[in-house]
Amino acid sequence: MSIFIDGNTSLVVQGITGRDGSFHTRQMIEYGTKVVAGVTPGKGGQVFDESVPVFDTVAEAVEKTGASASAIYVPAAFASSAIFEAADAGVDLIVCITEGVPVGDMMTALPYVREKGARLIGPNCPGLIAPGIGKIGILPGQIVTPGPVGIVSRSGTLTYEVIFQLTRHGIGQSTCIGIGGDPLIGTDFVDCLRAFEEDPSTGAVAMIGEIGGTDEQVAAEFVRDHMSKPVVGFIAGQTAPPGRRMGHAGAIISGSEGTAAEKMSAFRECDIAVAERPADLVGLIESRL
Amino acid sequence: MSIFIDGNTSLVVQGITGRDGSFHTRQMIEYGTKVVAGVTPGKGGQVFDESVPVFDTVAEAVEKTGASASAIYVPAAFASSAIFEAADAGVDLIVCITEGVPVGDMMTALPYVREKGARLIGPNCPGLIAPGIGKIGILPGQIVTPGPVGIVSRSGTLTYEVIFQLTRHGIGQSTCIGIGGDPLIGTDFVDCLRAFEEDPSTGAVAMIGEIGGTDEQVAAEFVRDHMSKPVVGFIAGQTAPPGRRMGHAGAIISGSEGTAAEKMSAFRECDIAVAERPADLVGLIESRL
Amino acid sequence: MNIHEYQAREILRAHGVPVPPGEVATTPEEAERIAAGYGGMVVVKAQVHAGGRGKAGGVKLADDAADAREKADAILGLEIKGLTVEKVLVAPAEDIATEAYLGIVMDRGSQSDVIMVSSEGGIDIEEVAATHPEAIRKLAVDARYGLLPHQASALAYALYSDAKLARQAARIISQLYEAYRAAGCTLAEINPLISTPAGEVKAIDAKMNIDDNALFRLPNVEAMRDEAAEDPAERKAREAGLSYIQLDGDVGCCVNGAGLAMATMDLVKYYGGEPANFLDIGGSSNPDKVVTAFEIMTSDTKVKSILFNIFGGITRCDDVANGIVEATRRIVVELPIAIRLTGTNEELAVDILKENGFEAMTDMDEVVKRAVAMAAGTSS
Amino acid sequence: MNIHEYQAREILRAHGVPVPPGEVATTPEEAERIAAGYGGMVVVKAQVHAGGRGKAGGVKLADDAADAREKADAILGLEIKGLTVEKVLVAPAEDIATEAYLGIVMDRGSQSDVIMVSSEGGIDIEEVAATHPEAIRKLAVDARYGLLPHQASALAYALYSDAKLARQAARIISQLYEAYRAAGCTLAEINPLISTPAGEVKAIDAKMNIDDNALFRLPNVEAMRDEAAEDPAERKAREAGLSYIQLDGDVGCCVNGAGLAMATMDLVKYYGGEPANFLDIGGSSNPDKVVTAFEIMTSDTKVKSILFNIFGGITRCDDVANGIVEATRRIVVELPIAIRLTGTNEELAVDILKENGFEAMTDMDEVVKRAVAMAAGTSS
Repeated sequence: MSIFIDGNTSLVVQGITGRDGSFHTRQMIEYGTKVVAGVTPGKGGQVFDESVPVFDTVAEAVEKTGASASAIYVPAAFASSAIFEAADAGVDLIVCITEGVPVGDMMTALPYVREKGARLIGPNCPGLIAPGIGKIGILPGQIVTPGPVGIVSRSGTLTYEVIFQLTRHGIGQSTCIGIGGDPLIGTDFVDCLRAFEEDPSTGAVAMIGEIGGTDEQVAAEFVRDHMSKPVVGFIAGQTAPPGRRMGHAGAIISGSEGTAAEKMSAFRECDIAVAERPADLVGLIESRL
Repeated sequence: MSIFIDGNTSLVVQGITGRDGSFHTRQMIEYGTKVVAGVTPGKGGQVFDESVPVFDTVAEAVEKTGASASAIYVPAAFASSAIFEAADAGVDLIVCITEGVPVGDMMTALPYVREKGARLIGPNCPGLIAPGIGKIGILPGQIVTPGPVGIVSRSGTLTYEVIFQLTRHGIGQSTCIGIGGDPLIGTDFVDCLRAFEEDPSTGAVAMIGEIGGTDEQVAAEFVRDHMSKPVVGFIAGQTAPPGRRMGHAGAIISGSEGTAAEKMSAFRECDIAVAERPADLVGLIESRL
Repeated sequence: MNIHEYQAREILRAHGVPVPPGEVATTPEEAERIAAGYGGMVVVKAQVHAGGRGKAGGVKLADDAADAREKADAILGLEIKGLTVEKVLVAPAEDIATEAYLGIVMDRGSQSDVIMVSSEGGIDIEEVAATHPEAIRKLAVDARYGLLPHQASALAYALYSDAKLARQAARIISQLYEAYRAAGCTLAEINPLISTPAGEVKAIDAKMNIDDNALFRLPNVEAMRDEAAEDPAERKAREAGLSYIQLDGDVGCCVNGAGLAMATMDLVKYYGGEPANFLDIGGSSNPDKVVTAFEIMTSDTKVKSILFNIFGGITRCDDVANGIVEATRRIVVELPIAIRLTGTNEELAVDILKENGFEAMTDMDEVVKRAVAMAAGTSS
Repeated sequence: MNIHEYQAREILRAHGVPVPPGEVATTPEEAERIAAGYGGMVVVKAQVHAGGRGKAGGVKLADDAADAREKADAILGLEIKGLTVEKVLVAPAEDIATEAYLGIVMDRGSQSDVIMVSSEGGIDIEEVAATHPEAIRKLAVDARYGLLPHQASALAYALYSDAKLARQAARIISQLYEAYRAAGCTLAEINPLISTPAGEVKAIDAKMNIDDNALFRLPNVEAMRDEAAEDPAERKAREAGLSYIQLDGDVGCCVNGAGLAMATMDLVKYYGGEPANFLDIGGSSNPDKVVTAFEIMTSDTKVKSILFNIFGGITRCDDVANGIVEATRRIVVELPIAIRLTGTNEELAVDILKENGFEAMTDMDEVVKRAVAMAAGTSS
């Protein structure tokens, strides 16, 4: 089992003929994801890799193929429009990989997605992978293995690092989700934690946060109040200076708000074991399974 | 009994210190309506007629007085803003008397009111009166009398004419509502018919339509499909030329759509007795009570 | 309010829509000069607030400047649906590969602005809607979000499968929507939207209707009002804050309230008469307005009797009666007048009118019958 | 991106906000000339991307032009929070009756832009928020509708009970929101917003932070970037598409991915070292980027060792290894380098590196310990 995707998820790829879109479409297909359609305006009628039909619009793709999810690999200037389009076309799940989306664009895209009843993951995220089932996004398939640990993270390669170390130690994952490093995102820690709590295949959760905002603090309270499963955590950015954007648009300490210390102490107060080093997560998880 | 208002309705008047607002506030109070507050930005702290406190904002008025409904008498340029403000302040019922509101303003005001869960009557309407109970708007109190007839109309003085004739013939009214003559309005015929159908004090309904749009045709189908109470109707504008706006912004035959003939035949097809003259409504109603 | 094609083209151009050049001429000589400037073939188009210009001979192709002069001469002064052509638009003839329809209309049913496109351009969209509605692709815009880029794109691909054309069309659709909103439109059409053999998409014809209620905040659009194209009596009424529409009958109707005014006209017809006009004087009893109402009705030479139908709700009938008396002291009205005042203080009002020699009634049907008889000459 | 006060004032002025005059000087002489032009008292304000200018002596009142020259001389060249003042704003001193705070900030929690007003102006809003939050009135704007007039009005009446002042403030609040949206801001502040004894409301100070991600479509705002105020190494990184922030330590860190880069810095600290920087080279193995990364890190004279931490997910480790080898052929790096590559094709990568004489590891903790030891000189 898994959260947000399963074996029936059928995917339309927005920007399928682009450099990133085409590369990752092949990776997703290779991993077993059902990629049923692609969209590139003006290339409707083409067939990608002799197997995936391409359409001018997502609406047409959904109508013709019944796609239930969308992955977005388009340039930042067009990303919010792609999100609007996917939501409008009626897919249930939208995964926006694109980095660099203006935050002002997301201000209207987020309520639109909500009104249409869709779930957005991202933007500026690696997407999600359910080991052995399928993946949407760019998480590398070769580092995961099926198992009981749910992983939710604001990061990309740091998540890979954690997954990789778990896999090396023989601890598999139920679903790994990167929720994205931007200040405004569609799916937050709490959304993922709630889903993991309800997912019978998940036995424990690793939550990987970073500086900026208060999402981790809110999530900690959720864990305390609503979760029966063990949760362990790590926060990146203990040495980050205030007021500087650390790569991710959302990774910034504003005034005194959003420090790693604050988040780590919120974790501890809510009985979330905190790893000092990414490598420590392995032991913390292992002892709680 | 009555629809939309009752003895507990407490009213805030937006534009209470204006020419129309002050006049009609006095009329409403005289008729027994509980006017608990007024709003004129910049005049907060004053007391209208030594009895009604004036506030700078509707939010403050509602907070301090618990007003449940609002009547709007402000110039057209500020009317949509007044509607937004009333909805934002949490009143249940908003009655916008103002004429001449740009239709583009209503395009966003209508969904806002819906999202806030309020009911808007108007704009460009005379409001409503529940004989013996209270009134919001400008309908003259002296022409109505309590009784079993619900009246719903797109017009102002034509409605008064019909009410006056009914009253003269000893036929009273449960509630009289003018829904407004604009193309985009908050409460339509169907909304009122549904409420009259559910209102135990209403025994029959007179529906007064006019040229333009298809609201009467939709209402006719509603009467056929969902109403047990008798409904009689009149349509103004049988002699109106196509393509001309007949006073009301909404009273215009576009192409071949919205003629009086079309509406009258829709009424007849749905078993709504149609009066040829306003005076005929009296007999039609009388025979159905 | 309607504006002319050349004005709508200006608005579109200001919003970035590719509109070919074109200038307005009021004389054949001017048309010749403009055509000479462009060289080659031109189109000469009547600028008049009426549909069906083409069928009425108001749109003509001219081979050269001299021909343009002749064509303009033929079109200027033409009567189209009762309106005289005072201006023509002279524009270079375009190479046309395809013609499409693009329009936006305020839709009452969906309470939204609806964009319509059809690859059958240059035709009457109402006809297409009636005969083969599947040829029209519609989109209701959610005003909270405005027209979203993917929506414009989907409409564009419904018109053109070629990406180069579709991208241009998507931009034009967004620009038209911006223009529509900015100019307070209730209708904006580009018909036809053409593509050229060179692969360019352009707006050839343009039509806009403006929401009268929005004009107070759009002085630039208000300035486009063509007063010469307006009926003088209707202009006078508008300027006085009255709502007046001239018809063909002989019973002048002066009523307070639009619904009651229409019902009064209908009742004139019901009793065998013909209403001369729609006239709503609103809730005011101001003698100035009553004077203007008299002036407007009496300036229509077809009018044989004047009918006042006033329902005194908030308005006091005695105030209106005094207004009428005062007005008739200021101007001489030769026509027979029948007046009905009902509602607040009606007895007082009837007394005032009778003292001043007017017919004064309290019943709507009675006063209409009386006015119809007066117009027919079957009554003193 | 931060812009200077004088630039934020320009943007506000373009959106109609009443901003008193003011000009920028880079020399005391220029400041004197500007002050002489205004006559009377002026304020001389450091233009620098740092808060707390006032406390640092960066804002001074001058009695006349000569005094302005002296004050500018004192401020120009001042170091405020590590930044040298290169420009001052010279503006006429205003008569102040009241001072208020007006700000808009992108709020992550409510996923909306939040407008804040406080009648306690001219102060640090974070301090007010911490000590007496009831003095701040907040409004979350629903971006679908934008800032509604009644909302601006309610905020304005929270600042001023006088209708004349409140009406001006409501307009300014709406204009600030428009400016905020149009300039892609994540923060915009007017602090203080003053009222004068004559009853005028004006923006005296202005601050704006711009969303870097929005700059691609805002060339006019991008043009306001003050490259002289930027750290040269950070500018070089930005221009190369790298994300780099200089710190005080001695272990240069080069990592792919922002989260992993922060975790690497943290691990350097954990093992007793001090990170010299944050540097995210992203997913690319392009030797050009690796060359630039080396150049940037080695230009920091505090750096004593260089640490590469690369997780090969989609990126192939052998590609990155080749990139490093290629880069070190192009430039000479004198410092000790520790490299860790894990993930896709890591064995291949380790072989490539070792063949070329590099320390090559596969474990994150090990490589960090090694780099810390190298910097401390406790390792060869």
